Amino acid sequence: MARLSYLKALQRALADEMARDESVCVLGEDIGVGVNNVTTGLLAKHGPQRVVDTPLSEQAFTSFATGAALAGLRPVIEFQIPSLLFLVFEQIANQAHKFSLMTGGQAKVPVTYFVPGSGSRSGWAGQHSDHPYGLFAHVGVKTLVPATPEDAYGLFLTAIRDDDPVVLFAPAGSLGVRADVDMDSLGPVPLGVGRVHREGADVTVVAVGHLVQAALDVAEQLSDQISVEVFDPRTLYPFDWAGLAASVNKTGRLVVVDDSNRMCGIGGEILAVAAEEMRLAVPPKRVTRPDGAVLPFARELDLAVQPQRDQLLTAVQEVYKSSR
Amino acid sequence: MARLSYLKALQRALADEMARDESVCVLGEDIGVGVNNVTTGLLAKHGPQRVVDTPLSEQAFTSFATGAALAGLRPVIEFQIPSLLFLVFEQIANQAHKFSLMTGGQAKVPVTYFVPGSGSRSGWAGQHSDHPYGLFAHVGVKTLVPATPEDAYGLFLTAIRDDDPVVLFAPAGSLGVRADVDMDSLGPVPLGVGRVHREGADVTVVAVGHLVQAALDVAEQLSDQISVEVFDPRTLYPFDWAGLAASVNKTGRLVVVDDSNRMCGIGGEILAVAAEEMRLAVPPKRVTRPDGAVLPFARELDLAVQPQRDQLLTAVQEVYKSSR
Amino acid sequence: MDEQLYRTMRLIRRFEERAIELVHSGEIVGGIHPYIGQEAIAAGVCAALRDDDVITSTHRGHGHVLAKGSDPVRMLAELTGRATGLNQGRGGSMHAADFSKGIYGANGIVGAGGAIATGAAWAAVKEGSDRVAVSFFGDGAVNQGVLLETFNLAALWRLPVLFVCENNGYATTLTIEQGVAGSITARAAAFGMPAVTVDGTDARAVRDAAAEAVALGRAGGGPSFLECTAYRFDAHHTWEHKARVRYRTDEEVAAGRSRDPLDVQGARLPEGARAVIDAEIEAVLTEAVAFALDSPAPDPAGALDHLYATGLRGRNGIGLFEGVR
Amino acid sequence: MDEQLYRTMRLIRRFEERAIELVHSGEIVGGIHPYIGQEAIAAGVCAALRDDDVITSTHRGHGHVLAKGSDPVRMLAELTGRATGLNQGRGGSMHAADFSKGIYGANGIVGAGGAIATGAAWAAVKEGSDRVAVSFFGDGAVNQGVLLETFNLAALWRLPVLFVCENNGYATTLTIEQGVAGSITARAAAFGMPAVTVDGTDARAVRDAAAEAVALGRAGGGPSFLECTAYRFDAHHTWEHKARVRYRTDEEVAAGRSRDPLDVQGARLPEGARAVIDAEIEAVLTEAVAFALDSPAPDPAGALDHLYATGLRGRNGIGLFEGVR
Ligand SMILES: Cc1ncc(C[n+]2csc(CCOP(=O)(O)OP(=O)(O)O)c2C)c(N)n1
Ligand SMILES: Cc1ncc(C[n+]2csc(CCOP(=O)(O)OP(=O)(O)O)c2C)c(N)n1
Ligand SMILES: [Mg+2]
Ligand SMILES: [Mg+2]
Repeated sequence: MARLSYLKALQRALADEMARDESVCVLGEDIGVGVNNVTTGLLAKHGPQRVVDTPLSEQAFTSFATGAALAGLRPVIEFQIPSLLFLVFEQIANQAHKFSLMTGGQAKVPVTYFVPGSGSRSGWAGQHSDHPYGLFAHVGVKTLVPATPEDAYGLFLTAIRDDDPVVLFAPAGSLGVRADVDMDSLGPVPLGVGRVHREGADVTVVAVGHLVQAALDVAEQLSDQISVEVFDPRTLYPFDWAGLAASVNKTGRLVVVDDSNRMCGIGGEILAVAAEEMRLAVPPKRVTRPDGAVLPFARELDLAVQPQRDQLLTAVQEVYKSSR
Repeated sequence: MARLSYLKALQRALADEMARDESVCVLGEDIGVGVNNVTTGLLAKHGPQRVVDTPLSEQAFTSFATGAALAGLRPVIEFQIPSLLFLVFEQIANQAHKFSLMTGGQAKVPVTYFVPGSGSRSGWAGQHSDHPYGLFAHVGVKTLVPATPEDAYGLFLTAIRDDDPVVLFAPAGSLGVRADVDMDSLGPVPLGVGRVHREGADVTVVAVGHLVQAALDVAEQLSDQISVEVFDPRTLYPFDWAGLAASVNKTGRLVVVDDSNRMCGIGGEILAVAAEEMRLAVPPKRVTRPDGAVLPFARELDLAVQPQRDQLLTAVQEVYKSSR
Repeated sequence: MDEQLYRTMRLIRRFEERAIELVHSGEIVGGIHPYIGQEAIAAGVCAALRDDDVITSTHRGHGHVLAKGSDPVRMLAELTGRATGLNQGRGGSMHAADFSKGIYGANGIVGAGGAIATGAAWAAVKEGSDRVAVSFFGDGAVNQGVLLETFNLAALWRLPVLFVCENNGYATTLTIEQGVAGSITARAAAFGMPAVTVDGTDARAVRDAAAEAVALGRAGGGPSFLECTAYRFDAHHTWEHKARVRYRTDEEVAAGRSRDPLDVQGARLPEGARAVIDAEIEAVLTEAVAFALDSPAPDPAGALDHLYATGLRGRNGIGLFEGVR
Repeated sequence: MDEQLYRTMRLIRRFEERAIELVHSGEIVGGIHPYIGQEAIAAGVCAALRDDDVITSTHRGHGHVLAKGSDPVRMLAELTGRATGLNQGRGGSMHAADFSKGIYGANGIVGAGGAIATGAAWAAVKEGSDRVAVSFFGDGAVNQGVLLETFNLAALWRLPVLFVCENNGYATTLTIEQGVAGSITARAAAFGMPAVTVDGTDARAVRDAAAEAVALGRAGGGPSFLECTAYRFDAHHTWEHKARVRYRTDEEVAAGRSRDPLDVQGARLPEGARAVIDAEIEAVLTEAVAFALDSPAPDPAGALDHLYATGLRGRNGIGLFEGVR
């Protein structure tokens, strides 16, 4: 067993895939120097033909990667800021995502887009603190949000090996997470398979990304009163509906905690499917960012807009107590 | 009473606002000639300083409008294709939307973005047939989808007069809708106030945009067996949750029909809120586009991907029959 | 070579004319953007290419797809939305693609193909091949950010890509004067790539200029830019055939049409050769139309086939789960 | 004028130095992008502007905001996230704005300010005023599509906007050679606007060039482009103070720092004047720091105040409905 950090896991996954598969290359801003500590050492090892420092032309290099993928490569793109994905939304949702169907299956676009440090990095304010995973799930781009070092490693590997475009969000709040890991057991994690981090009988808490740790804390804190099951979907699209159903049909109670905007977010989707298809004993709840949230700069305000542990705790208690 | 088409209503709203308020101006592609029949006649009337034919530079002219709005104007932008909104997602979601909060209320950005002919226009295939209203609702940009000529007029007026950025989708399937309208009664329609098009006691059907007509047809078809209430939210964000609750708490049964992708769409949000806050007697349902849908070209395929009347009819029947 | 150029142009011209008939008869749904008047550009550029070179095309893409060697029969089946089409009826006019011929697709978004072609050119270089990529686009596209960004990437990394701007004087109804400050070639030149303008109604001139640029690219000399001037004879899109939109005077259209690229090239053929080629092409298109109309429509049950290359299936519109675990 | 230029530069320099101290002491959360070394650009350009002219700025925006006349006291309160800040603590370093001085904000997205400034310039023209707008950006921004598109709009519509590119040789760690094919000024010139390069460490030279461009704009002569060369003395962002990222040699940094724009301008002042100004500035900043640190943090209850100019309130994160009907 070795101590592995989430950030190191990402670094290692990319390094391993580049060593394993010649067709994998990585593009992005300041990746040669490796300012985000994911691409560290890759330039020296693989040279500028496979580790490409790009100008600030996100749209062009995103579709450039599409073209390279159509021609047989497996590009990985690092985006420095989550909102840069807004800038390339056309290139991902309208081009890369649509090639396969529109060409009647002639083409595939195996590109991985990843954001090391999504969500709030305190003090980065309104334009650098979004968590836009729901947007990609909505348009149908495979959307991954690993919460642990093992899953960061495994899902990054899977993303790179996948023949479709995949977006991977590595929440800022997860980068520092460490775990004792059996290095030999690291390997690809399948898409659409969630993970129960803690079993419980009373309430299912679905937590996304860095909020998995918060959910585990809350579960622990409540353990003498309420038996909380913590379900981590790991991939938001495709989503492990069967896995969720197994949990919710057992507990009958559901709370989702999700660090994205409330309206049309993943939290809403989860509640909707539970309402449609699962045996809910009482009304479910979700703890999210507010509708239309923009993160204000000042620390107190920034925190006030993100889902809080005490809100989750209260929601779990309320759902537990409520009855129809 | 006069016969008013939806398209004419949009045209009239824009013409009326431009005549009423000097600060309103309109930008877009081919709007001088008026290829989409909304800006018809405006260039001749107001000249090229207020009716601006733009080069194909959507990103620049969208933020150009932001700058003009910050300086006191009220620009309206016509987008020829729904997916052009993907191209300017950064400019709307990350710039225009965030100015007010980030500046601590110093600034406002009264820009209206509108798409005449959103959704499928049969035969326009994968990149021209999206219905991305859920994306804007998620980020918190005011999102309007009028279903009738009166609402097209009234909501367009409201959008232009609103001090925040507003996106208005005019579904391709609605442009030809006509209604007998008392012209004098035309006026602004408030945001966040839905409309019950048909009262009913058994099942609430929430229909978005052009699907309101489909829902009314289905309601009529089922009228001897099931009393269907047809609720049209008119504005997706802000959403009339109170109005919806009044309907659902009465019927206890809910079906949503929504021409956008299932995952993290407005349909999911509506079901989620109903599950959280309303008195649902039985599990709700939604009829939507599939997850990650890309509209294929061939007519049969294009239709197969859009929500169908018979699917809605079946869903209403199932919800009516089901019990816990 | 002159005959081959003419043959390609004639194929495009008659393909377009037959396609327009099929639009009017309702067999092609959604209409098309006719390429008539610009045939010398596709024909000339593609004459300088090999089968394994890559192109990206536009909303006005039929000419490029045909000139690059796609089967007109399967192409017409695509436009009519048949299962036998190039894209199995999934793409239609605006997304016709043929990867077996290096055709990375028409594209519904103006300016979108440039970066895709440039990425493909990069892949070719990494592979050690001397393949090149060509991106076709209109004069409207030179105002599109992603394309301008792409000029920089291509020049910076000296990639074997040829940017072909078909300047037909209009972006839908917007004139060049209304749309383009400075000049089109200056935009490319600003990034340090050779940029020239040729008469896009003269297929030979286009071919020669393209051949030079392609040779430069194959030799590792980096990207080039070619502006080809021409006049669009027909509507921006066939909806204009019904709608009354006026943005060009009758005189202007007549003048534009008076220099027909097919006549320019046709005049270079030996006596009688033109008629022979015309007859050949006529036969091809008669077959194409018959094949298309005889072909089956795709099965709606497969409406979302190929949505994911991996075969992933999401939920359908009424919520059935398929394939997820 | 020389004294005023120096005063502005000194204010920026000392503001930045104090701000860096506050980053290190944890009073400024999230760090800053220091402007040190580039002061002559903001000072020179803004010296050519009036209060009612508009500017848009960047992630490295403190210099512009101060030079355009914002109160350093409220600016520092903004950086420290106080309710008394320019933006009531909602914006911070990367979004500091002061509409009362025509400052349409720093911006977290590279290249985003250009189109905003150009739209403001258009509004000024429509209003019949002779106000101009200036957009500041870095050398990295000239590869950003939206900015290149904007050059076209500004030139096409002959709008009174001045594009100021601060070429400090790097976009974070990317050198100009790695990032820019062709030249920076050629990009602007391609759209038909005057484009010149000046020494951005010489405030007078910058002011003179800016004044000319501004006069042209006020007179209806359209946009201009000014490339100002300078060297960034400090880190791209203060995280570099802790992280070990090496992309510039010590020699290069030393050489860059050896031409200090404050010394260049300081040398132009009469004997003793520099010390007097320095003392003045010191007092201002002492006050600013004290004011900022004494100011209250914003009330978390108002975290989403101003989310909508209309006062609309959506639901909060636990689902309470506020204000909708
Ligand atoms: C980015 C983008 N903007 C707008 C449109 C709508 N549109 C389709 S074709 C066209 C005009 C294109 O003009 P040009 O590039 O000159 O090509 P041409 O049609 O003349 O061949 C427009 C505005 C689009 N498809 N994509
Ligand atoms: C569109 C965009 N891409 C990337 C970033 C991340 N980023 C912030 S500053 C910066 C470098 C900017 O370089 P330059 O424009 O030269 O300005 P400088 O930092 O040198 O002042 C980068 C890559 C961003 N904020 N916006
Ligand atoms: Mg054109
Ligand atoms: Mg720089």
